[in-house]
Amino acid sequence: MEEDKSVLPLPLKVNTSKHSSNFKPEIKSVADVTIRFAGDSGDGMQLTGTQFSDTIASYGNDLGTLPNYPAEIRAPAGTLYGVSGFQVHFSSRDIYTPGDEMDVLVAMNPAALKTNIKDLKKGGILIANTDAFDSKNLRLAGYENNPLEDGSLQEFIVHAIPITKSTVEVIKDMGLSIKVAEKCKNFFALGVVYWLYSRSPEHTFSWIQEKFESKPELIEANTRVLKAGYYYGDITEIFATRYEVKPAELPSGAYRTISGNEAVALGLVAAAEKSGLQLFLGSYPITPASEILQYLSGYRKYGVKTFQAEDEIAGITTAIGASFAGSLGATSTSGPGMALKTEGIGLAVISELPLVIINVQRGGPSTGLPTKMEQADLLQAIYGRNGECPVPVLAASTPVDCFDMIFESARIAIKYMTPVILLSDGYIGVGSEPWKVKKLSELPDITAVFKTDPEGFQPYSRDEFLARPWVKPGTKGLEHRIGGLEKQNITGNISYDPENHHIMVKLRAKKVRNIANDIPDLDVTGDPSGKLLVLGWGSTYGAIASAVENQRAKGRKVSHAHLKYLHPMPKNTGKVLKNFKKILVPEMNLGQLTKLIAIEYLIDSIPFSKVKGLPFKASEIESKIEELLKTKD
Amino acid sequence: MEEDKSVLPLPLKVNTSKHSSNFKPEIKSVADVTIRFAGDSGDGMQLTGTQFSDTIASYGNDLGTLPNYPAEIRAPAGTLYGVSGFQVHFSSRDIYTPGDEMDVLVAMNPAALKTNIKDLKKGGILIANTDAFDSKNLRLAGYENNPLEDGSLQEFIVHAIPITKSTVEVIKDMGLSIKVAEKCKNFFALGVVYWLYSRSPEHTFSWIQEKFESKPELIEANTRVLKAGYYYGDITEIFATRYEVKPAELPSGAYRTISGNEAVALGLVAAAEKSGLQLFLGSYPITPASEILQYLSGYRKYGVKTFQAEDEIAGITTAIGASFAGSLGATSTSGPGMALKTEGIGLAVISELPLVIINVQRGGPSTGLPTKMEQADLLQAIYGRNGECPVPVLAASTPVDCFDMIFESARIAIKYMTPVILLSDGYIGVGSEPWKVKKLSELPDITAVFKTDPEGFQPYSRDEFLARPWVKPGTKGLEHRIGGLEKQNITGNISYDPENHHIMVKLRAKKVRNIANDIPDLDVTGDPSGKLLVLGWGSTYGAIASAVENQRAKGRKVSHAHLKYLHPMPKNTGKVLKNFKKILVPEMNLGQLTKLIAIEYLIDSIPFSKVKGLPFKASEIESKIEELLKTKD
Amino acid sequence: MSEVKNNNTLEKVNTTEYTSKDFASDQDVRWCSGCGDYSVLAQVQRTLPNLGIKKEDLVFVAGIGCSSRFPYYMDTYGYHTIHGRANTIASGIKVANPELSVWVSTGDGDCLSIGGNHFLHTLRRNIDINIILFNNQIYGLTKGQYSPTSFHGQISKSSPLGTVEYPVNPVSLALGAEGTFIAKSIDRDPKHLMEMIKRTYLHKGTSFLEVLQNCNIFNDGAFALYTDKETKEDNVLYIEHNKPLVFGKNMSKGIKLDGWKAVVVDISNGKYSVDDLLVYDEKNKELAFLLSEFSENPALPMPVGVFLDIERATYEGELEDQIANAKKNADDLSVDNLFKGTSSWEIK
Amino acid sequence: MSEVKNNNTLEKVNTTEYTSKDFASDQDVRWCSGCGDYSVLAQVQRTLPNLGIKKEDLVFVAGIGCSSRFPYYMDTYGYHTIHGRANTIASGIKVANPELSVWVSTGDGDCLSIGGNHFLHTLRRNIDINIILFNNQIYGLTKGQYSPTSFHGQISKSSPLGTVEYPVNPVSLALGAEGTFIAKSIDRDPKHLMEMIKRTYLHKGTSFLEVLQNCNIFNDGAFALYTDKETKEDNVLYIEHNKPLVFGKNMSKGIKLDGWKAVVVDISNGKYSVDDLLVYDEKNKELAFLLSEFSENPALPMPVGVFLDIERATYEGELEDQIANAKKNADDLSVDNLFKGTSSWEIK
Ligand SMILES: Cc1ncc(C[n+]2csc(CCOP(=O)(O)OP(=O)(O)O)c2C)c(N)n1
Ligand SMILES: Cc1ncc(C[n+]2csc(CCOP(=O)(O)OP(=O)(O)O)c2C)c(N)n1
Ligand code: SF4
Ligand code: SF4
Ligand SMILES: [Mg+2]
Ligand SMILES: [Mg+2]
Repeated sequence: MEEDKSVLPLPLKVNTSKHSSNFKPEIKSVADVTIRFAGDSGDGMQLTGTQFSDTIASYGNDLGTLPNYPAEIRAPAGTLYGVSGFQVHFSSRDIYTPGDEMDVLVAMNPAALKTNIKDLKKGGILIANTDAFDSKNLRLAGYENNPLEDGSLQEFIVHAIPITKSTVEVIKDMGLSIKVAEKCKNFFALGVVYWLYSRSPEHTFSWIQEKFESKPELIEANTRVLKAGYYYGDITEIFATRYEVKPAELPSGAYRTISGNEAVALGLVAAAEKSGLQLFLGSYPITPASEILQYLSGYRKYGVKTFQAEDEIAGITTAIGASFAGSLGATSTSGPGMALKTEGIGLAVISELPLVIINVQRGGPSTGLPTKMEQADLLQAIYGRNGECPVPVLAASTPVDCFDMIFESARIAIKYMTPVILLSDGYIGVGSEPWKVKKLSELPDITAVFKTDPEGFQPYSRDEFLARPWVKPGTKGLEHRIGGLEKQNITGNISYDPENHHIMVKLRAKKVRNIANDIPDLDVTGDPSGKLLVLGWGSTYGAIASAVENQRAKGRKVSHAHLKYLHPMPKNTGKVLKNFKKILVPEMNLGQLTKLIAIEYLIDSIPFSKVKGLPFKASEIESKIEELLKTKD
Repeated sequence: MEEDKSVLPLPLKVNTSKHSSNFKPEIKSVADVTIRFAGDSGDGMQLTGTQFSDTIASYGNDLGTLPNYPAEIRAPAGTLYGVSGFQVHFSSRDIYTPGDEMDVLVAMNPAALKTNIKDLKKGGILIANTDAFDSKNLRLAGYENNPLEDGSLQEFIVHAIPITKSTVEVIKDMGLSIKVAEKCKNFFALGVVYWLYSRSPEHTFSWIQEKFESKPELIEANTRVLKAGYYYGDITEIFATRYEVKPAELPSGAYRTISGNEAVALGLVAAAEKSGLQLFLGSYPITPASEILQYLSGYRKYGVKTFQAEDEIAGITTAIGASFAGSLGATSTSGPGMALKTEGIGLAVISELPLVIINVQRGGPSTGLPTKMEQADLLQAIYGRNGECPVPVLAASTPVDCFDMIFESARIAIKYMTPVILLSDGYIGVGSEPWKVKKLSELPDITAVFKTDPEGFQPYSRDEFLARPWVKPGTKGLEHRIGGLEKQNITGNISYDPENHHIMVKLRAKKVRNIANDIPDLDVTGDPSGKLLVLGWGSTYGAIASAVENQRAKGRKVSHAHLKYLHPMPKNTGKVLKNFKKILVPEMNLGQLTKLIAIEYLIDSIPFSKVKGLPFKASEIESKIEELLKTKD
Repeated sequence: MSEVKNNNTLEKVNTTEYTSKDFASDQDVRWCSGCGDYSVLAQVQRTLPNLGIKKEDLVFVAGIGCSSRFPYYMDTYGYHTIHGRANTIASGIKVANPELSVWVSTGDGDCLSIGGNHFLHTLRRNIDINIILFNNQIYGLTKGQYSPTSFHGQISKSSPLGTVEYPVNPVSLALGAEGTFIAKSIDRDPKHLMEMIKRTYLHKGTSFLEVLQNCNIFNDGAFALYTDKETKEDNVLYIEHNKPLVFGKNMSKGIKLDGWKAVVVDISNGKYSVDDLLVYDEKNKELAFLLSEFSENPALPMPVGVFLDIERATYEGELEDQIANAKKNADDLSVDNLFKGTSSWEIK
Repeated sequence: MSEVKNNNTLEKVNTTEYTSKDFASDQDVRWCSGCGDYSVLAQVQRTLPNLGIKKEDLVFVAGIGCSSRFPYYMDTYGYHTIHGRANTIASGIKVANPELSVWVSTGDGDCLSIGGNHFLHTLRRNIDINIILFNNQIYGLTKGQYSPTSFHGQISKSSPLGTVEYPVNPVSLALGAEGTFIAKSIDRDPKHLMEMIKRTYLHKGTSFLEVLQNCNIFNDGAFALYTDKETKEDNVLYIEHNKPLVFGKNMSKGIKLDGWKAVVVDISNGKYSVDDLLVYDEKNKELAFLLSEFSENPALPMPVGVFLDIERATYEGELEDQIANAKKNADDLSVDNLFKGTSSWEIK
């Protein structure tokens, strides 16, 4: 514990002498822990969760996170719908999900307890802020009696701590207002948990220093409170056990945590760097995609241009304009915004310009559940436009995968002169995991060729990939006109010729279909054939991977394949699928991938739908696997 | 011929004495004739064709028409892309199409000849306006030599007539400018054709009287020219044969010709009348759907409200507002406009309000081929929205069917409190056919129930059809709020509850699926089982029906089924399909219905695509049928 | 005309029948505590009982945004629609049923960014709806990106180095878009706000009321100059019809025209008097434009009040007239004859 | 500033190098004969050789409509996009590459109906593009429905009994939307039109030029009052910076301010002289608004010319500056470090 002092330049009121008391809780090593911080929207739970996961990550654990918050900015204090949660799963093994059931729940008030206790394991630890369990809050949460006192929580290990009081106490000499003082209470809770899991608060101390740079009193207050929480375990001796989660065995290198949205932003920068193009993002804010715009708007020094448009239509069409001008045009949005971009995508298709479209899916239909995750925009991405309007569709499966798949989307867009849709969702967009940081030099080059030679130039001539030439306006002698009316093959002139239209419709379709020759095969985890394949796409990856790993560990014959390319699909997909008797498709929609499988391969697969704004639990998929392996057919 | 005089109050310069000359061409009875009028965009070909078909229809022939014109308002005279055509097929039998090959081509200039001659039957009649075959026009059309003189048209019966000169000649004493005089030349051509097919120009005389009511000099000029054309056959004796097409055997009653767009307008009025609702159309002009807005804007006296919106988004959302207020809201558009309505449709779905959306499909993608037909918006209609967003989709198969299907769309929308999409297309929207006029009293009632009793009212309670109650604002005690966020089952309050979302997603899907219980079975023309079924939807009806009829007449075992309900499909669809070994699906897209068949029934059907902006010819489908019946498998 | 009740077909109720509580729905209000939206809600609920509209004839329509949650909190008919489309949906409702009293609550993003086009077309059509714009110069619900009314250079989540765009001035825009009633108020001035809400209602035709609204989470203090005790009197100019433009502590300052330029003069030191000041005329569009452009000049105070209130026929009124006339002038109203058209024929 | 070439980075070419023919593409022009669009095309092609822009640096962007076919006829870069979005696509092009000279040709439907929102946001952002609005007060391409500039009561395909909506005034709207350059001309006055095209180009920032354009097929004669020999002199007012507002046959009339009201006075009979007249000032926004509102008053002539030409930083200019400064002030431009972020850790 001594090292703590070195990072603490501030005087502390906490009596650190207790530090060397006789109390020595048992330290137990565990492989895998899931903790959820839950409280009011105003309680800073998202921040607390982020700090905890960053710290955990820096210890070399693998981890997965799941933020979960209401659509209101600040719902009224104490209400059930105002509860905000942040779940962190960390492990000494490779993990894929933010955890099914919790080992620890931190409940900052009764509403948080009420809405979250059902996910706490039997025998799990509940840390509750007793100060918040007053009659008003109990009533708002719909408790008749105080659950901390009425014996209803017997199956859990309950640590009732006066978190608010302790917080105020430790800084009462500082003269801060009660309101400001109480706002620090999440750091107390965080301190307790750091202690419990044998993690130093150092990372958070530095964060506090940086964050409140201009407000020294807040640095001091938050630091004191964090430290007080940290020592609470020592001082009060209420915890009989401390835990330790050994680092995971990860390949060596630099690591950081990253959310899917940040990964998309970085992946776009990477693609621009590797292709030598200027990046232009046209976008309109929308939850849960806004962060992509926000991250990129902070990258001016890398030459990134962001254009916060007046709406999603302007978002995509400014990006199309930028692509026409020779930039890498991109646009980011979510469900309702995707709907508005429909017409613009059609223009990009017929103009055959590169464009990257990111849809961070959320709950629908309509405004739906803005802050919740869903995978229900898959068929829209593939078929949701007027006319025969083919667009390659890719999907990211984890936060880290967002980096690779957006890079891949840009590669395809540029090489094939086509818009590409990347599907992410609120789960992986906002959730984060450790990333073994990529270096630019490790990434493949993307070749963007601009035509400069007027000799024989035709705007709609095609290369071996059926891509038409890209010309930067400003290039002498290559002046030409394109547009949204059907165009004559090769010349690009307007054409109403019936035969030409048929040719062009087929050409555009073929160009996209051919991309199947340029993408990796579909991999199978587990045996390449057998009774049951679990087929997924997108953010169900973690839950499926965990479930299949667990089931295989139990000796069950089940395999996993995950589609990252939805349109076109990898060439071996049909073959892979036909090697299994049954195909289970867990999706956060009503079975959209099963429909694509029917269309492409006439294969009957078994939809497993969960449309609840929450990700699958591995255990849910495991039960389904067990059920299917049991039934005869 | 004597009766002509009675309708002609105007002095005529045409020497009518020739009238009783000795020349008596043979009158030949034929069952079936196809004529195409083709000329410059400015030559009035659409008008000529409409006049001819109206006249033909009033004689009791069945008929089909196909207008075909460029996207420019008036392309420059003489150019190939400026050619405008209007094809009329009429018969003494029931017919389904505007005809495959032509018996007669009227070519007003070389460009019209060049672009249309390929569809003229061997031995067919070509009437050409020699005056337009000057060197400039020949060059514009890409003719090295004058085809009327170089012997290249030997396989046809060529009637080269100085139409322009004859026109100008007959009215030269009227003092009209040459430009105005020449503009009458289409009536000369029309007169010739009337004579050739033994049809009195009377109908057109009345039309001229009405149209030019305020311009007597134009009444006189056009009437004279029409008459001159009519007598040309008598006078010049260039036609050895006149033809007669006996009336078709149609059920008795009042008939008129009607285009699909007008039928949609009338069907909406009918639905409003039968449901007792006010009709509100929110729409933005777009080819080929604008006429629906235009017709309805002329129906003020029937209480119809039309709102020409600033864009398609305002078009649909004003209509949603009107539905919320208790009107029958409707919106009409085509491809690119449909793209823009995507988000609004989602709102209507989650708000569960009745709404009728008409998509008169045109060639895509993007702006595509605005004046050409296509069926490529089917998958968009069903899947093209964010989230799980189910909408019933219906399709009209003929101009007349537009009336019935829009009525049916309104019925479903009101009964199930849901938006409904009706797919029409440029072919049936603009094309026309005779309609046995419906009377309001013949139509079924549509029951629109407004909730008025506050007792136990819940905005999202459901009746036996899973429809929620419709409440007219202004009703005391039923004040309530709805919106685009997910809502709690029954109460309609905002809900982020995971279980509730899953329930609502499934409820909305089930409500639409259940409509299958409320629609007619899929009919089969021909044997109910066998080797080959031709399955169609929408405007391919005519071509498929003709083809199957012809093939069956030749003894081939082939049947036809036509889907008018695409989502959900009739309950017996799977059974019908499974009774056939092969299913051929002709579509004006790349096989969208075949995809739906795969999804719904895992049945492999054979796509037969034509994406040329032109309808199938019956003969094309016949060849395909023959090919399939020949192959062993 | 604007002093007359805007919809004669609305049955009047005894105004004592309702209290502000009658307009509060059973839903918890879910705004951040301290949010300016609360004040607008309270003033609307306080004003409505005095307007004589029956609860069931009221419809509140909104798009998406914090401010767009408004309809849920009103115990009237309400529709929380999609982002940017409140004005079109309200237009559809009003045109379908002109007897309803239709209100729109909208944000600077909802109304002026994604919904800007509908805003301008609603204004020129003069559909008799009442639009209340909650202008907090930020996107609240999506957590703090800049909006079209954010000042040039404003730092926000999506402009970490400051915006590079010039804001729209809602009053100027409404003037340019043929608005017939344009007013402005502040969340922190409940009395003025109530008065403006009333005037908004009384005008027949589209009424547009901009309310400066503090978002204390993402843009706190944006309007401090106009709401802080120390500064507000010198920085807010209350405009009233036919009254000279005076303002400042002790009403010691006024606005005078100097050729085309408006200047602030001191009327306390004898050099100028109230008689030298510009007298406001809410029927004068050019004058309204002059005042709306005060925001371009930091030396001038910010005007609030009714900028413009002029008469023009409403869209829905003319449409109803057109229908009534068409019916009256028609010699045939049979739908069967409509179906038959003008050139049918009989087959026996 | 506006007299200076607007893009210093554009390499000047010898203006004698080009003739108007150099700007004509090989495509047949597909407008109806007699259409006013021909004149605009001709004047643009005639003006360009004098502006010193290299052909390859020119981009013409359009939405959908008759007028939106314009780019096909220019032998420059061109993009015929989708209905209503010309201004956003042009914005994207210009922001991506400020070195290009970007032009938009658009119709009253394209720009003001479906595209109204983009129009207003482009203006306030002041992106340096040149917008030419072909205002024929009708939807040409879709064959004759009314447009947002159609006069109240106009009979058209979609308003057989006359429209019930009040038109938008493009100049007023542009003023309300913070436009920095606003001008108006007529298809039938080639000289004036050429001058306006030149001014449109010279202004740095969004330039908006409204051209009254006759659609002889669907709205023939809409502007006859301003183009017919007998009437035009008494009905068109040519406005020029720093010049008194005179017009009429023999320049015998003028515009005088009567308080807030503009009135027509006769300067030929000795009662008034040129010295009594209002002198135009194209830097004065309020004055511009006063003139744009002349259209509300049939007693006043229709002004054409440059209504407003003021300076304001452009969006793309500020963005470039922001990028340059960010680069300059950065102590680390390594993308690898960006990837690493601020809290990475090493695993050995
Ligand atoms: C089509 C669409 N685009 C974007 C969003 C995301 N969104 C919701 S509210 C909002 C802006 C909110 O700002 P404002 O209208 O000013 O309201 P405030 O929250 O500030 O009251 C945005 C961008 C959405 N819901 N739908
Ligand atoms: C999304 C969409 N909606 C509607 C149309 C149909 N449309 C094409 S041009 C046009 C209006 C043309 O009017 P305007 O812009 O005034 O141009 P003009 O033809 O008069 O020059 C319309 C409604 C379209 N192409 N796309
Ligand atoms: S985020 Fe701002 S505008 Fe939204 S509720 Fe909170 S304080 Fe109000
Ligand atoms: S329709 Fe009108 S605007 Fe269009 S090309 Fe013809 S004359 Fe010109
Ligand atoms: Mg706001
Ligand atoms: Mg126009």
